Amino acid sequence: MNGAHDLGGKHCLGPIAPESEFSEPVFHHEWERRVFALTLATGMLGQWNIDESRFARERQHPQRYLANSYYENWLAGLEKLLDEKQMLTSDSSSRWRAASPDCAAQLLAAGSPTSRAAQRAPAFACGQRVRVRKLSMAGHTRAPAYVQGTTGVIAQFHGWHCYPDQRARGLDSAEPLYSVCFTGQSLWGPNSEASEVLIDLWEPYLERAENND
Amino acid sequence: MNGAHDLGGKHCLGPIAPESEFSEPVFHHEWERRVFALTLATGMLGQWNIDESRFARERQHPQRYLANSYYENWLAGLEKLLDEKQMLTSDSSSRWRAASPDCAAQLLAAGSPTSRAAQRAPAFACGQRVRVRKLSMAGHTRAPAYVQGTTGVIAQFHGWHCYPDQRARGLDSAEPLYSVCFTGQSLWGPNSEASEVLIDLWEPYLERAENND
Amino acid sequence: MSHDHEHDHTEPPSDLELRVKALETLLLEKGLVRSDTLDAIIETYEHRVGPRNGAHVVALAWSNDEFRRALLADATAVVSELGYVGRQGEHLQVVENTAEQHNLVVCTLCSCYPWTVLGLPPVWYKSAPYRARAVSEPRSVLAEFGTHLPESTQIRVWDSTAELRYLVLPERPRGTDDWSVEQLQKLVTRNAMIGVERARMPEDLLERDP
Amino acid sequence: MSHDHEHDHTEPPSDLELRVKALETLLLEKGLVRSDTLDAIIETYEHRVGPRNGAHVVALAWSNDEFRRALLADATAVVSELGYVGRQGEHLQVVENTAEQHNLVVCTLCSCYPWTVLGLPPVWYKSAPYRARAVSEPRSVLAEFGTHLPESTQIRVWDSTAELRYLVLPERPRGTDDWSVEQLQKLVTRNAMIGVERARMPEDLLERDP
Repeated sequence: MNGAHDLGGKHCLGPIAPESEFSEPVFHHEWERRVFALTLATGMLGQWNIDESRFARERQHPQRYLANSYYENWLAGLEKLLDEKQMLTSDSSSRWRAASPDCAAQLLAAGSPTSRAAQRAPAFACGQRVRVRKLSMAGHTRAPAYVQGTTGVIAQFHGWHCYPDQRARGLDSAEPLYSVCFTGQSLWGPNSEASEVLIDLWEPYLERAENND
Repeated sequence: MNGAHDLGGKHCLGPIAPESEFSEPVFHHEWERRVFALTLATGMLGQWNIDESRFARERQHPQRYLANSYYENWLAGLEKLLDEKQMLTSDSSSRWRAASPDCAAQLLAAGSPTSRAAQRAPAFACGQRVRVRKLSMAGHTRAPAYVQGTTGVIAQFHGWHCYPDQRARGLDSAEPLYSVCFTGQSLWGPNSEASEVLIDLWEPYLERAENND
Repeated sequence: MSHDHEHDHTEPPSDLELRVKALETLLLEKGLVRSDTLDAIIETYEHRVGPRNGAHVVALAWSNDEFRRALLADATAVVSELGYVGRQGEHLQVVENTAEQHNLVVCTLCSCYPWTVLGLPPVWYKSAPYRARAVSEPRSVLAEFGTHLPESTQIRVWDSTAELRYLVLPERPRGTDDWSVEQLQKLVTRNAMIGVERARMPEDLLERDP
Repeated sequence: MSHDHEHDHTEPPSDLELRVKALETLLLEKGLVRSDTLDAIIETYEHRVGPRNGAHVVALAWSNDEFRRALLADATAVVSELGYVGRQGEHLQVVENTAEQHNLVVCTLCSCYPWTVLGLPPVWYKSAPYRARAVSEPRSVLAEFGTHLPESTQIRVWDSTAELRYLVLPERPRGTDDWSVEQLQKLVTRNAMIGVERARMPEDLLERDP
């Protein structure tokens, strides 16, 4: 989707103003701790995957998304998922069982690897030129707008990984994943400060490009 | 520039909720009348062109731009121009003379045509396929993000017109202008509600595309 | 100076009102603008220039096929002969609706609009949702205006990114064959000339006209 | 449950605090989460998982060329052998800074970050300005962190759009040839492993370390 979350290359957002690494706390407010823990703990119920989480956070009015702090966007996403999955209605909540601390520790340590078995040979080889398709549809995608329509070179092949565009809809699906290298000039013009930008992109985002592109 | 003003195809902005044509006033608040008139009247001093005006309105934090009503963005742009052109400092204001009502009426009736003499033959002919270049630079441009990187067909040639990317920097410059026709599918995928989108684009935005693109 | 009364008289002016007032005062003091000129500008766009101009153009095109063809070929010349000239109408193009093809106008980057024939744009035309959605989901946008086109009608969207301004020539309503230009004008709404609605039907006049 | 004291005790809780509290209460009542589990999750990420893990990996790579080569070839395997495993570190890649090439990591679409080796990301990493500018103007971004690279140094930006997580292996500071892994770790800041700063110099330790 074309949302406010797709920030790469956007202008007029102001300075970064970092806090010092040596004094910045992990959480700045008690409510941030709670939102963080509630998000992870409810996620352990297995009713949504990380792409559904991201999509729930993205699907906000751009003004809202930009005004929210990071954990406010997490909160908005969590509330939306709980609502859409009808997990707070009285008759449905008995279906799920909260994770114990031990179980949670195991789940956190295990993580959720997204690599999957190969289903066929990848379409692109390292060194090949590819163009990122324009993908202006309403669903979740992980192809940032700033590379759509631009040509780059396949730098690495990472095997098959869960495909976010489908997984955000709750579907199980995997596609070949590549790191694609773009010259800064192709993205930002001749005075680009970046020499190269490398982005992980799934095969359906890409199409073969001519060598002179 | 990649700003919040570049709204084509953006999601999650909500319903349109139009007021009835038969009851909507031209202005909703007295301050809107004043901002409108002040913008036009100061513009008559000849210190900026329309592209500089647009660029001044665009160059705001995206959150601010989206939160502002239309005339609030005009106000922000006007304040910025007056400041940047140093027109409110006491020693400089005697340089300019306010337009009289008669003079203003003449200026409004004359408008500011942007057509210019041809400098050479246009690079593209009607029916030719062109791709919109990716133009992610910080300056003003009138190539919307949603067509950048997409291929369309030259539908009309409008002769030479003032070129906004240069004119927003106060430079006098003209380029060939075309209406380019994009299929809805090339912009929004197979289920596009738009059959075709036609956009006016200047020659430097375009590059020749292959027929199979 | 006229004045709106959207809020209670006892309510203090908002920060925004104060900010505008301060700017106006400063510009007047510096001699950069004149009060009578400001009033004249407001008068022009609040009361003189408006969609009546465009409705006149459309009614003429419906009534006279030669005019219609000339209008479609060079709207700038034809419309200026009618005296509808000026700012934000320097370069005009008229696009014609048919049963097969419906046209819709938007400006995604700001809110360009043909002032000379339609006056100043309504709030919704300038709103982020319209600017975002007119190009990507025009059928849904039209539905929000109560306009439901057959699936077979193609939708062509014009995004006014340059200084060309677009005016939609709506389809002439049925049952108006013997109508005069003056009568036809009443059927031509502003929204129909932007392309979010069809022209009014003769029966609409009875219902809606004051 | 620990508690921050950013505001005066007499100040009422904000709408946001009330909203979070209400949600937590509801989720506890429904049995969808457990209070002890919430506390354990917070404890893990506030006190156990953090950039010390990454600093250990970097110091090992500086000290042992074989480890370094293995790390660059398959960071996921090598780092998991050290026990730094889990969520947001399932697929790890280490990218090496040299005099010729500097690496910088960002996630423009959300704020993906290698939790297993760096803990939770700082506010600035999650901020709109960093996410917007790291890819398009990395040199200016680095300057805001006080990092000024020679013009001849190429900047390579990694945008973490998938589930691969990137850790920058900074250049080993001069004058540390005989340093132990424990000593070297002190030079490895979180910011250096994101790529917005260089590793600390030996002389920085004297100035800044408490």
